[in-house]
Amino acid sequence: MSDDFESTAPSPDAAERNLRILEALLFASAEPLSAGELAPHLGEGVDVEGLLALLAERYAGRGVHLVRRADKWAFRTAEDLSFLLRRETTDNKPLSRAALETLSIIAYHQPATRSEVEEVRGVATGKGTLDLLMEAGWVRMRGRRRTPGRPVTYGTTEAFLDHFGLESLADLPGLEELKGAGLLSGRLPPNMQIPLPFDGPLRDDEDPLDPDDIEGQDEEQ
Amino acid sequence: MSDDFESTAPSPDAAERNLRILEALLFASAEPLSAGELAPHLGEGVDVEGLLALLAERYAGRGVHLVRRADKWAFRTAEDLSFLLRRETTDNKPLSRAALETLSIIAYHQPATRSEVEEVRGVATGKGTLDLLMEAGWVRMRGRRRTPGRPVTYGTTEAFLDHFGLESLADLPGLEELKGAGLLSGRLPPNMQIPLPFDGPLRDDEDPLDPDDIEGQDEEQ
Amino acid sequence: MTPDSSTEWFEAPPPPDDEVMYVDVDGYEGPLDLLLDLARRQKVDLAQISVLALAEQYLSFIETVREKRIEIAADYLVMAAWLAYLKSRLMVPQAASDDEPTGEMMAALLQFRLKRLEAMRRTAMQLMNRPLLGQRMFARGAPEPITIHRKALWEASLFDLLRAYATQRERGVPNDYTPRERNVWSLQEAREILNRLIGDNMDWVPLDRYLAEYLATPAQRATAMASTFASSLELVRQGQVELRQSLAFGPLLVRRRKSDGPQTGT
Repeated sequence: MSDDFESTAPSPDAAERNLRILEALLFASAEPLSAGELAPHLGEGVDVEGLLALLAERYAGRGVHLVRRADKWAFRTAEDLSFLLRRETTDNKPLSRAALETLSIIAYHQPATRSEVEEVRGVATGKGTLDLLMEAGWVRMRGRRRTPGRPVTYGTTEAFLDHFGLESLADLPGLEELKGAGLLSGRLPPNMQIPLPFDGPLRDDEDPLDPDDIEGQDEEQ
Repeated sequence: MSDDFESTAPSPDAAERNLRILEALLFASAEPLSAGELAPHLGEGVDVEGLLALLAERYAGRGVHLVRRADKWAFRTAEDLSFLLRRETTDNKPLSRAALETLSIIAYHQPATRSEVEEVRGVATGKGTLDLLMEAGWVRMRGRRRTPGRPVTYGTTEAFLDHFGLESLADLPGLEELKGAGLLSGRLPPNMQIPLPFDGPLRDDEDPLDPDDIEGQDEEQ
Repeated sequence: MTPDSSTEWFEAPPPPDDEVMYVDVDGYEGPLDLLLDLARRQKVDLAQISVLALAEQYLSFIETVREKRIEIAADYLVMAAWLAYLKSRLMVPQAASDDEPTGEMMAALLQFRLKRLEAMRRTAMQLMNRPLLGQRMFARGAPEPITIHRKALWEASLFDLLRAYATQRERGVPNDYTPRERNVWSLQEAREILNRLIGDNMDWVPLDRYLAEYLATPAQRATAMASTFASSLELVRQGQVELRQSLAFGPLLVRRRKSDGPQTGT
C-alpha cells in the first residue's frame, strides 16, 4: 500500500482523495456525521474540519448543500429549491399548539424543567406533550437540576437542529432580540445576566440522569 | 427566426439552474428517476437527457457518481469507495475443541487427508470444522493424495505460523519437548513418535488440486 | 416585539366586541392565555397595556363565568385572586413600612410573563416556518446503508494447540490393559491343599516344605503362605492339626493331630 507516502505531506491528490471519501460517506448517510466519525476513514493527522469546510464551499452553489448541524455535517437539498420538493405531508400530523409552545420554550430556555415550562405557559403541561416531543426525537432528558425534588432538565437534540435547519442554537430565530428583551430568563431580572439556551454538557446545577431515567430513551441519545 | 435561436440554445444560467434542480431531485428521491419524471420540474423544451449526461460527467471523478439504471438515474457511491460502506466487525471466539484438535493433527501430520485426521481423532470430522479452519486462514488444501479416491491433502498456511508465533513447522515441539512440558504423560509406548510435518511443495504422492477444488478458496492462498 | 407576525395564534378565540365578552373558557389554555388575549384586545403594544384595566377585565370575565355557573379550573380563580390583590395594590398608596412587592413590581411581572408567552408563541411559529427537513429540505432519499460484515476472529494459543495434539496422541495410544492374573489362594483352597499335603503325617514338618512346590514362583509365595497359614490356624482350631514354632521367625512346624474324631481329607 502506498498510503504511507501520502499520510505525512498531504499532496493535492491526497486532499482530493479525502474529499471524495467525505463526499461518499456524507452522501450515503441520512444522518449528520461528526468529524470524529469521518476521521477514521481518512489518513492520519488529516484536518477533517478544514476538508469539510472546503467541501461545503464547493457545494455552495449546487442543488445540494453541505450543512452543519451542531458539530455534525450532512448533505441537504438547497433551501431555495424547496418549492420543487415541497411534499404533500399528509402523514405528518401537525404538532398541537401546546406541543409547539412547549418545544419552543424548551429550545429557548434549555436546560428547562417541566415546571419552568409550565411557568412560562401559565398552565400545566401534560406528560403526553413531553413524551411526544421526545418521541419525535427533538427533546431529550439532559439531567436533573440540583434543587429540591431534583426535577429532570430537558433540552433539544441534534435531530431538532436538523429538522428545523439550524446550525446551532445560536441560529434560533429572534434569539438576540429575545435576549435583549430579557425574555429568556425564568424570572423578571431587569439587570441580571440573561441566560442563553444551552445544549452542551451538563451544567454546574445539573446532575446526570438516574439510571432509571435513561432506560427507554436511548433513541434520543 | 431569432426567437428560435433563443429557445433552443438555453443560456448558461438556465442550464446551471436546471442542473441544480436535477441534483436536488435526484438526491432527495428514494428511487431512481427517469428523464420523464424529471422533465416537469425543468423549463419547457429542456434536453433532460443532455443535462443528465452533463451532470454525470461533472460527478465522474467525485466520491458520488450519477449512474444510469435502465432508463433511470440515481446518485450512488463511487464503486471504488464502496469499501467505506462496509464495516468489518470482528468477534473474538475461542476455537472449539474439535477444531483445535483437527488443526493440531493437520499441523503435525501434514500433508494429511481428512480420513487421516479422523483416524487420529478416532471420530469423524465434520466438513464444517475444516471449512472453519480454512476460513480462519490456518489450513489450506494442498493437493490430492495419489491413492484410490484421490483424497484432498490438507496443510497449514503461513498465517498459521504467524498466528501461533512459529518460525516454521520445525518449531512445533517434538515428543520429548511435549513430555517435558508435561503435556504428555510418561506412560507412552516407546515406539510412539511425533511425525515430521511438511508444508513444502507437493510431495511425490500428491497431485496438484483439480481446477474445481481451487475455486472458492482464494482467501486461503 | 411587534405582534403582527403571529396573528394566527390569536385568531383561535376571535376578538369579539370589547363590551360583550365571549364566555368560553375552553378556547384558552390557562389563565395566562386568557390574559394575553385580553391584553391584545387593548390593541396596543404589550409594554403599553394598562395592567389595571387588564385586571378588571379578567375579573369581570371570571365574574360572568361564575354567574353562568360554568365550571372553571382552579387556575383561573387563583389568577383572579392574585389580580384582585394586584388591583388593590395599584389603587391603594404604598405604606412606607410595607415589605410586600409594590403594585408596580407586580404589574411589571405580569407584563413580563405576558410578553414572554407571546414571544414563545412567535418563536414557535418562526420555527415552523423554517425550511423543515422532510418538508422543504431533504436528506438523501436513498441512503446507502453501511453493511456490517461479521468476521469471527478465532482465538487459540500455541499452548491450546499443543495440548490438543498431546491429548489426542495419548488417547490414540493403544491402551491394551491386561490385568495381571493374580493367583490368589482362597482359604478354602488352602485348607484343602494343606489337608492333602499333611495327610496322616504325625511328624513335625515345616510348613514351608509342604509348600515348596507352590512357593517356587515369587508371585505365588505371598498368597500361598498367607492363605495356608490362615487355614492352618483354622485347622488347629478344629483340632485337626498341631502347629509349633520354637522361636520367633523360626520354622513353623505342622503335624496331624492324633485324634479320635473322623479325619477329613481326600
